[in-house]
Amino acid sequence: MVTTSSVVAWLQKLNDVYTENKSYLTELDSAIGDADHGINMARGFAKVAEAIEQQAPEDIGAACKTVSMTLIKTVGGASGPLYGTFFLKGSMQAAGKTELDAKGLLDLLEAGVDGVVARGKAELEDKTMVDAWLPAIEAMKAAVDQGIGPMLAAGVEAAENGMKATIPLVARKGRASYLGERSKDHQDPGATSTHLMLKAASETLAG
Amino acid sequence: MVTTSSVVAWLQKLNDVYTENKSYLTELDSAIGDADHGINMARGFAKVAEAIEQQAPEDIGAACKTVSMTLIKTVGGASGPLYGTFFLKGSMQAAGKTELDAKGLLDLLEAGVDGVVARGKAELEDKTMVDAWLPAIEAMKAAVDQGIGPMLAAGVEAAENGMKATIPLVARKGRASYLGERSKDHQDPGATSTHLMLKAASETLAG
Amino acid sequence: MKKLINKPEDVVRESLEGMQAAHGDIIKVFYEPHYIVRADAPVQGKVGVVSGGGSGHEPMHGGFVGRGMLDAACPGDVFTSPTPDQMEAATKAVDGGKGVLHLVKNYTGDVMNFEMAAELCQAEGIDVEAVVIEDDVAVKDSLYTTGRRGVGLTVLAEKIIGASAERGDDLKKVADLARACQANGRSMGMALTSCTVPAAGKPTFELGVDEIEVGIGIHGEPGRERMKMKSAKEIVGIMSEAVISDLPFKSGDETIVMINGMGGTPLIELYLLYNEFVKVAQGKGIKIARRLVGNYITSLEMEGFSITLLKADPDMLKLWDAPVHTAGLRWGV
Amino acid sequence: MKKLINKPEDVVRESLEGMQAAHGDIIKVFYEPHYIVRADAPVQGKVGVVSGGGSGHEPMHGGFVGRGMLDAACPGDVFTSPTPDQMEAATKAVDGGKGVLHLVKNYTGDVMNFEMAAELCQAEGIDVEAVVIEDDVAVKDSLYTTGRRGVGLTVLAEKIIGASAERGDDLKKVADLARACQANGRSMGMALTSCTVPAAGKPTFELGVDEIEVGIGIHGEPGRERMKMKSAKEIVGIMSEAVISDLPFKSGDETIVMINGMGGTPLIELYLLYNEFVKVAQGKGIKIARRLVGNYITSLEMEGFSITLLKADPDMLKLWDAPVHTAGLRWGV
Ligand SMILES: Nc1ncnc2c1ncn2[C@@H]1O[C@H](COP(=O)(O)OP(=O)(O)O)[C@@H](O)[C@H]1O
Ligand SMILES: Nc1ncnc2c1ncn2[C@@H]1O[C@H](COP(=O)(O)OP(=O)(O)O)[C@@H](O)[C@H]1O
Ligand SMILES: [Mg+2]
Ligand SMILES: [Mg+2]
Ligand SMILES: [Mg+2]
Ligand SMILES: [Mg+2]
Repeated sequence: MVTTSSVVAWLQKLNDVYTENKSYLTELDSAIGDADHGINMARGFAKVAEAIEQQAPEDIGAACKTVSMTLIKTVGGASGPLYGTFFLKGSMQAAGKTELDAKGLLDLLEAGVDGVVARGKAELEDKTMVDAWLPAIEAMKAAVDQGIGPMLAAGVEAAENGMKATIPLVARKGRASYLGERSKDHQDPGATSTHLMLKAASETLAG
Repeated sequence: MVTTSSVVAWLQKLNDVYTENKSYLTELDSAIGDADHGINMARGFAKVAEAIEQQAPEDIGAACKTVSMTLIKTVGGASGPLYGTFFLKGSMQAAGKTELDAKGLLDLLEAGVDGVVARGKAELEDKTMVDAWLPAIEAMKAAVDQGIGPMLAAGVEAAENGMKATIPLVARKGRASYLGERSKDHQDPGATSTHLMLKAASETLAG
Repeated sequence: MKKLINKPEDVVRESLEGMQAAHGDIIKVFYEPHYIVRADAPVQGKVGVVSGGGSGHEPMHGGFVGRGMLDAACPGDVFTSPTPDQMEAATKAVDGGKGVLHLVKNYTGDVMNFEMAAELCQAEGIDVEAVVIEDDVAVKDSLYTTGRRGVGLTVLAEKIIGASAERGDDLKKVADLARACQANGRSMGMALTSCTVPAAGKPTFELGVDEIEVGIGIHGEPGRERMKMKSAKEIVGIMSEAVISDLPFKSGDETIVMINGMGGTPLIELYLLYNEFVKVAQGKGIKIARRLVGNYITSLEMEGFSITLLKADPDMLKLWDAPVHTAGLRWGV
Repeated sequence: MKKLINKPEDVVRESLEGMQAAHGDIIKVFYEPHYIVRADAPVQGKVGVVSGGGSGHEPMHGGFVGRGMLDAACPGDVFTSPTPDQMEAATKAVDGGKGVLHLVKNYTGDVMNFEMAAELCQAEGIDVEAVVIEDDVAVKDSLYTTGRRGVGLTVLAEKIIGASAERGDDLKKVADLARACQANGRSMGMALTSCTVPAAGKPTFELGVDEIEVGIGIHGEPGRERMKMKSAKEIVGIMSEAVISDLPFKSGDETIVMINGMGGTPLIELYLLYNEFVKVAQGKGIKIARRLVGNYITSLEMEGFSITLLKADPDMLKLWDAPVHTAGLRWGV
């Protein structure tokens, strides 16, 4: 079962993960963007960790709401509203809940991804984080009956494949799209931060 | 005897000399000035050569007058009015003359140097071109009876010594003076261009 | 990295404090969330005009806040879009009861953050309309992509719609004018050198000693083509051809031109470039009715420049000439 | 060397052509010899104000020609003094029968060339007076030397005496005001990077990646001291101490301040530096009555800045506020 405290652990882990990967994500973004994705994510989740430290969330919905508001206010750029919307929709899905089973977690994630797609209007193969999110949701749907651990593991694997599949693509959304053909042969930074987000989830929510 | 045509040869030679030494003089000026003395001198004497090519001067005074006006209009900086004044005063001294003996040449040069001192108000050891000019005039005075060739040779030697003697000096006039102690251990560019001017004279006027 | 700053994370705030200290007669700066409003905001009965974007492009946008131009600007971190809470606060601060226009440069982040802010403001009953500027011809325009980057045209549009709001035009009219600017304006930029985002600490890209990047954005994003260094005449030729042929601008068109420095370009070169552009325009019969030559939308210390061309009708020219009193543009007052 | 130019030897002329094309309503440019006069020159019955110096410091001086400031400017080659024929022609072109003031920055070349020009003009019956600005505290002042370099104070003096001439003051009064500016103004500059004179083709000096040059002039002349990179706060501290203690400026003094970019410094940093200076001034009780923050007297693309402080009496402040209409400074019109 995913509990409020395992969600908190996930969010704290994300702070570590994005701090560690700050340069890596920024480097990816410097190839086809504006060299700030790692800085943005690290700044955002440092603030998330602070917020959650200051005021322990009452339930999973409240936790996600705090993440959403914090990211929206502190990240800026494209990833701020996108991840902000992700957690906002997730928080609505999990409002008042202190426990989630595999299906409940999947619903939260799916609501979040629907929000990302509605906000960013990206389609598969536009070379964005959506290329990691959509296959992950598909894979998790297929594995939901196996329980939280296997479901998340399937999601992580699909996200990683989706992330890698962005490499040869020509970007059609976000800053990278301004480069046209020159955006080829680079891995999308947002798909990479999405993969890291799911990986951290499977390490903290599966137990 | 110095003739109008040997003066013309001197001026043409100066064009070559300052073109060849453009980088050298500019480098000296970059250490304690604004990195343009070679550029200034080369630009000025290129124009002098042009002017003299276009209209052959009638006499030595006229030649010097043309040089003066050309330098004043095209060199700018400190060296423009200084060398401009040098040739202006020289032209007044040699007005209407088509031949000069050693004494006549010395009078021309001395009038010019007086002009430089009046214009720039520099004294000996201020680390300026005056440190090459004044000893040269002294040496030429002492050698004037030996004729043009030996007189100029003595002037060149004294100018060279004066130029080298500027190296340890702290500048008190011109741009270099802004550096205070940091102007030490550098040879003054203007003293160097003065030495070159006399050297070219001894190569063209002595014959 | 050598920069005249204290800590990278304090650059935006400390610079805003300096702006406030320097221009207290024109603007008022608020912090956390950061936004800048004109000193007399809100002006009752006037449409509010709000823009914003990453910092590092100064004087845009904060330097264009004041009478006759912007009512508010929202500065993000360096080269990072500001956030919806900034825009929401700014919008509320300048709402004079006639609605507020958001002028947005077309970057996914800017667009989405302004969208979220507009939703929040509309939920509180403020009439908000957004117009997106996308004028960079270096970016291929197509139905399937995000569209073009918003660059230099933003400056001209801010002046024109700012004057429109100032004379009392309603929200629809102000927004229509913004769309007319978008429809009739095009830009392109180039760089001789990169720039360094303070938080990143090293140049965004590297250029060889004889290389230039043509079609660059205002964030050190790679451009359309890297080429060997060329003369000013050749570079202006390439860029103006791209700009002029895109709309296309035609013989007899009356235009407003901006030759904009990227931050590190000496003014002596900008005038020289303008001189080259005048020759190109004359050759094509394009009339330059008004012009700006200087640093207006910059990329930190980047050396390079951009050309913006706006086909302007008589009303736009009248609005251009209207008084403006901001830190970055001032006339008639 | 990467520069947005054609041939090095054509930079000044082509840039002047661009200025003429951009600001034909304000100025008129003449060539060979080069000089710039305000469009309505000569203004009869008004003292003419003429300045000049090497090019590469734009907007100074050409950008300050116009109503309420300079009547004429004489641009030399890059970083090289202009020549007497330029100043003579400019002086004649702006002589309105009340005499002409030459405002000269204290460089041997500038001083001697202006001296020669003044002699020529006086010989033709024009009343010419020259005032020399020497405000750079980085240079030790002593009876035996040339004195200090003329730097940032020149901009403030041009505004103040330009307004004085515009309101009808006679030559003596205008010259007295120029001397009062000189007596009450001080400056100091620093650089993060060098600059490259087009004709030289390589940087005038080299600075390490963590070195700065404090006390630099406006031509890339070496400064007072090379030091390790420091924070904005520390750098402003060192420079303002040098400037303030020199006059000295005292608690209660009313001042005009200029935080001036050397050409390649982003505006975001200049505002941050101004913010630091405000704190220093507050700490010492020095009042900042007026200020300029931006690029006014530059060294091509050099990164760095200078601080200028002028103790201003009520008349100077009134003259400062008077309308000015030039390419580089404009208000009240
Ligand atoms: N329209 C969009 N839909 C989904 N994801 C997007 C969209 N636009 C950009 N992204 C994602 O955002 C990432 C960039 O985020 P970030 O660098 O933080 O913002 P910015 O591009 O504003 O600097 C991209 O790598 C991409 O994955
Ligand atoms: N007051 C002066 N009297 C005599 N010579 C001077 C004086 N000031 C400068 N000079 C000479 O001028 C030289 C510099 O000339 P140049 O570089 O062409 O002019 P600028 O210093 O204006 O750039 C110095 O090296 C020095 O010899
Ligand atoms: Mg980015
Ligand atoms: Mg020199
Ligand atoms: Mg960004
Ligand atoms: Mg010089």
